[in-house]
Amino acid sequence: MDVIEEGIGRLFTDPDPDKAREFFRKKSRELKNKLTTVTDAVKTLLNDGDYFAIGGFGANRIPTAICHEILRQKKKNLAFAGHTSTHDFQILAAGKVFSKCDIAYIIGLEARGLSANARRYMESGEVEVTEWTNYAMAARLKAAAMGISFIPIRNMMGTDTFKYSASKKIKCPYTGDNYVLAPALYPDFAAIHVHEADVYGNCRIKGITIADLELARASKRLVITCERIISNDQIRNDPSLTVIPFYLVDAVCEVPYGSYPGNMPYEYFSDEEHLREWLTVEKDPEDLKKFLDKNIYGVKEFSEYVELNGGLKKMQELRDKEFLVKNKNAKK
Amino acid sequence: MDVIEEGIGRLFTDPDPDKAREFFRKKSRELKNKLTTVTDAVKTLLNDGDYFAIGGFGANRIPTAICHEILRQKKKNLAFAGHTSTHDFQILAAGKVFSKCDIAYIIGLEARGLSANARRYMESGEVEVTEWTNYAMAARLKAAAMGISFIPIRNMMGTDTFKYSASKKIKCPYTGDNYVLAPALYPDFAAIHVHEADVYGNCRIKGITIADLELARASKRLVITCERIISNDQIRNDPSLTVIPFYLVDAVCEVPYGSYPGNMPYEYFSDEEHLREWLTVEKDPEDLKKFLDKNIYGVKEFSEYVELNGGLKKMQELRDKEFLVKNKNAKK
Amino acid sequence: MADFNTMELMICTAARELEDGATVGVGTGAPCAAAMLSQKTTAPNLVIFFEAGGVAPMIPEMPISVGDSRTTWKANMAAGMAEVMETCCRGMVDYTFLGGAQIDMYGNLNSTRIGGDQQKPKVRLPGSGGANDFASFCWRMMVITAQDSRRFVERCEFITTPGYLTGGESRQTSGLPKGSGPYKIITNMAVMDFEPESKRMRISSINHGYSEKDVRDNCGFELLKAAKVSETPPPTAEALRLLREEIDPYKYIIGR
Amino acid sequence: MADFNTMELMICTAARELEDGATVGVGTGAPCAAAMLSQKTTAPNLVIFFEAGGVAPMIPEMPISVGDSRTTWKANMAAGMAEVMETCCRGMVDYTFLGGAQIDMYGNLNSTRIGGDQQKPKVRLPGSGGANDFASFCWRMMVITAQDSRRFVERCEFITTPGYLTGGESRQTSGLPKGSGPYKIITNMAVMDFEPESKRMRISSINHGYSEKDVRDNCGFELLKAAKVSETPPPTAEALRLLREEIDPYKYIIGR
Repeated sequence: MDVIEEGIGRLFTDPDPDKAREFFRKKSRELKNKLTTVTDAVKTLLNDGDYFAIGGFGANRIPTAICHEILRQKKKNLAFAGHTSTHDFQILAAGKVFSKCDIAYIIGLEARGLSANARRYMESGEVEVTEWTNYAMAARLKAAAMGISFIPIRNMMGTDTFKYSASKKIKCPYTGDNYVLAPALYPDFAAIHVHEADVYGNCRIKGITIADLELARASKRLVITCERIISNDQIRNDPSLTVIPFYLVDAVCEVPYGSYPGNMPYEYFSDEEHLREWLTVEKDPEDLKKFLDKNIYGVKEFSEYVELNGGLKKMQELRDKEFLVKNKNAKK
Repeated sequence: MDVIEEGIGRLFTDPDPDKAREFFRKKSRELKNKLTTVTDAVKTLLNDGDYFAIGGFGANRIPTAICHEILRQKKKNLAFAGHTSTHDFQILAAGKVFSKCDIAYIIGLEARGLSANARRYMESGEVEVTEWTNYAMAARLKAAAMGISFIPIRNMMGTDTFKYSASKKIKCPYTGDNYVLAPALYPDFAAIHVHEADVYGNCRIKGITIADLELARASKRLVITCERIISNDQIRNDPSLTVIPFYLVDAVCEVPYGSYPGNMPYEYFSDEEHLREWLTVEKDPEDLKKFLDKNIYGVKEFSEYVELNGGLKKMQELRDKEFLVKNKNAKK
Repeated sequence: MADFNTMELMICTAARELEDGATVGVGTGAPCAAAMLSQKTTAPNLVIFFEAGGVAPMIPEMPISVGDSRTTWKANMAAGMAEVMETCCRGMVDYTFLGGAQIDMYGNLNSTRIGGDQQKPKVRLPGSGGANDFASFCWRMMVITAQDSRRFVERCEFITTPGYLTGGESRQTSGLPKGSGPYKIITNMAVMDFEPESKRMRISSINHGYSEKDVRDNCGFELLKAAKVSETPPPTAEALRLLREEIDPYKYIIGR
Repeated sequence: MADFNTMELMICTAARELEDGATVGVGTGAPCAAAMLSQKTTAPNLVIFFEAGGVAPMIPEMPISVGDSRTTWKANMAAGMAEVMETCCRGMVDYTFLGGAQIDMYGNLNSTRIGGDQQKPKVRLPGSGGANDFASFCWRMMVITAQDSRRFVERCEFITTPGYLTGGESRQTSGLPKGSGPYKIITNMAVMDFEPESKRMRISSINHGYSEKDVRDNCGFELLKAAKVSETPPPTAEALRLLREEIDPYKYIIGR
């Protein structure tokens, strides 16, 4: 297979499916209770130097508790999938937990503006980067989920995004046209927040799934945080709703409001005030330090963080906002 | 991209995504009422010589009414995707509507035995064939659904299935390992039976989806038959349940019991007596002719076929069977 | 001149480019506002796709994120990123609206970095996100951006997202889907399109109150000019009302 | 000798090969019956995958099709074909059980055609279905088939499904996933496995009531022999009861 052109970026993970198969061969397939705490899940499943990814879309359906815990446990030299990452990236950059990064979208919080601290970190030279696009990263996870080493895609061609990626360009033997090959990405660790899971790890998600179904399948170790635990009977009563099956999952943690301050579709909207506070304190490293000490390093677990920022009263407001209770344009 | 080895089978469709894109560019994306009859859908959307595919899994969630109508309209020289096909294949072979066939699984009805007539047809030399596997066919549809010309797969290697396929073998530029490339399959026409659809074509399916989600996306023209029409409001109230979106769909037909004599999960079980009758009459071409005249050629529309074979009373029995009303081993 | 700001002007101009029954992939901000306005005016059957998975929603208010709940409010489907991008790649999505820190004469965009080098940039920007994807797969790419010679540059420091690459046939021969490419560039001063052979940017219409000289003075490369350059119609009062009252009442976008 | 038929014997023998907590991809018929029996005896946590999409159901009675409702009865997930096959391809599925019209000394299977040629076969068979897929992707492939020299042939007329291909390292060098391949061949007379170097089939244990000569007389190629050949344990009374009363009360499979 002749390579016409290839990116100069580094590939941070091995795309070889036979090596992944050796791992998956030994992974438990048992239907067993995997309920644990966020602290223990991060302690036992994420190692310094691992390649990891975070589910959701930046500030939507993200496993915030896991991100905070990664900071508290001072994990280091991680490689991160900067894919549809916004607030999660902001948290992780604040802890400087990663030193390598695949980039599709980083440092921004979409319409909210840019994270000053994440930007400083990415301009410091401390993080080695390889460029991709959102779909290229989704395709890389998809290749891994399919158990193959690459997937052909039709983007990135002709751009510097390709040049600084670790992809290769070849000609299709059927049509003679050029394709970029997205190499499979098998993260060592991933965390995904879902609406409902049983203790075995069977998961349900409402609303968009982003790249999480691919991510769950591609990852060697997977932690699920969920708004609510449901019974395995409920799962079995409607197996069509299971989007992540139990055998992919290593740990299940019940974390109500677990996407806060992000949006959880059909549950609560994002806390825009608190996210603005993040963006504001980041302008001054000292302010950020105090903020992190208060909100992350100084708390034991995620529920304290929720309490610190308004607790159940705030959560009710965010639920009202999610359901557009006060929006006159929304047809109910 | 060096081809190490390639199959000698013929590729019945063009895998070029740019040609498919030209078609899809002109396809309507409008949210408009697409309700029509099975007769009109087959008349206007399926042309002699087309490549077509049937959703479901042989005798499970199949659009039986469409298969019958294809016979009644005496379509000819079609090319067929013999993928997870059993009772649908049996019907279509009885009408000799296709003269080319991609084969993954044909002529059998799984544990029920083989179709004598379909076997005769496939041994007659009248049908040109290319070999594949179930997953290879699913991968071909997946490639088309992704808008690319091929997907790498790790099966078929070293076998005659590969030799008589139209796939090519190459080396992965990342790992140096061999892969078979499954060429994209863009059917001209497909029919899929679902539980619920709105008049625009937004569809819901309960239970397994087999390769239908890929098929719906890969196909140029798509007819949906459904057990029940539901309102667009219902669709919009839970968009997570939409698995086939409206813009893929050209026609929607409400056909209650539309998978009969096949199984429709959560609705009715297969009619094993009637399927046995099919297998029995096929042993003698004269018996088969009479049977087809009575059940297909002699009826105007699908509901007559259901009436001929027991009508609502039979349907109720099959519903009872589906829900294991009389099975003592099934935990309710 | 009527009473509207630069952002309002650009959004109203962009909204007119979408025809009824078309499909469009949009990002947050001006692109989404333009699509919403188009739906409420000339293109009620416009089908909107969000890269995170929202398909054909009834957007009740400006989304803050392309993945937030507003993008699936009363949607026809809530899917995933691959679903949306692959629908684009199959050729089912007609338009996309993008932005960027830099744009060159072939419509290439930079949203990755300015200054420094790859491993230590002077100014790091977010990167492609879904921009390279949408621009590669959708038939017609449009850009909404302010006319400014620091944005309209001779050469992007980093090509994040493909326009016509180096012009001529280069986009197609690179392997990007045939027939796709930049279509319109919408600024506060003008609307630009692309000369069919060279694929270089050219002035197509100039906004009321601006001259050709204004446009050229605020562009860092030589612009070609269409055979006929018209005046871009100004926003209608109704479009402005919809934009201000229904689409962006909190001025997330039009207050910038 | 206890009172059981050939099919019952093979199913009971096969069921013992699956360990608790393992995953298995099964087809209809004997493979499914074996997996169900295994679940009710030695491997209650056996996870069963059906190629059409059913994952880890509580199978209430013999499915007639690998895609019928029985395959998702109280299942943990109802997915699709790609989901199941890709789970196998990722290395998450330990075993598969298959059948075939012909099998050779390397465990290659024919279920495509016998006689004639490709475009006009004398006897057309169904083709691969998911057999080639499961045999390529799952770690250990097992076959349940009657011992008969018309089935155990020197050379399959058509290799539908890969075993060890031409033996030795040929399976791995072909590109099939490393470390996967045929594991046990279960017949009414014996259990065969494969010699580690040559990858040729060899007698591993002989069923009660049969001799090595019986096995060889009913095999069309030369069988190797393991260093120690044991006697295959006969079905237990409890296994037979479960098979007859709970798994296949209508004798769809065991009545053949």
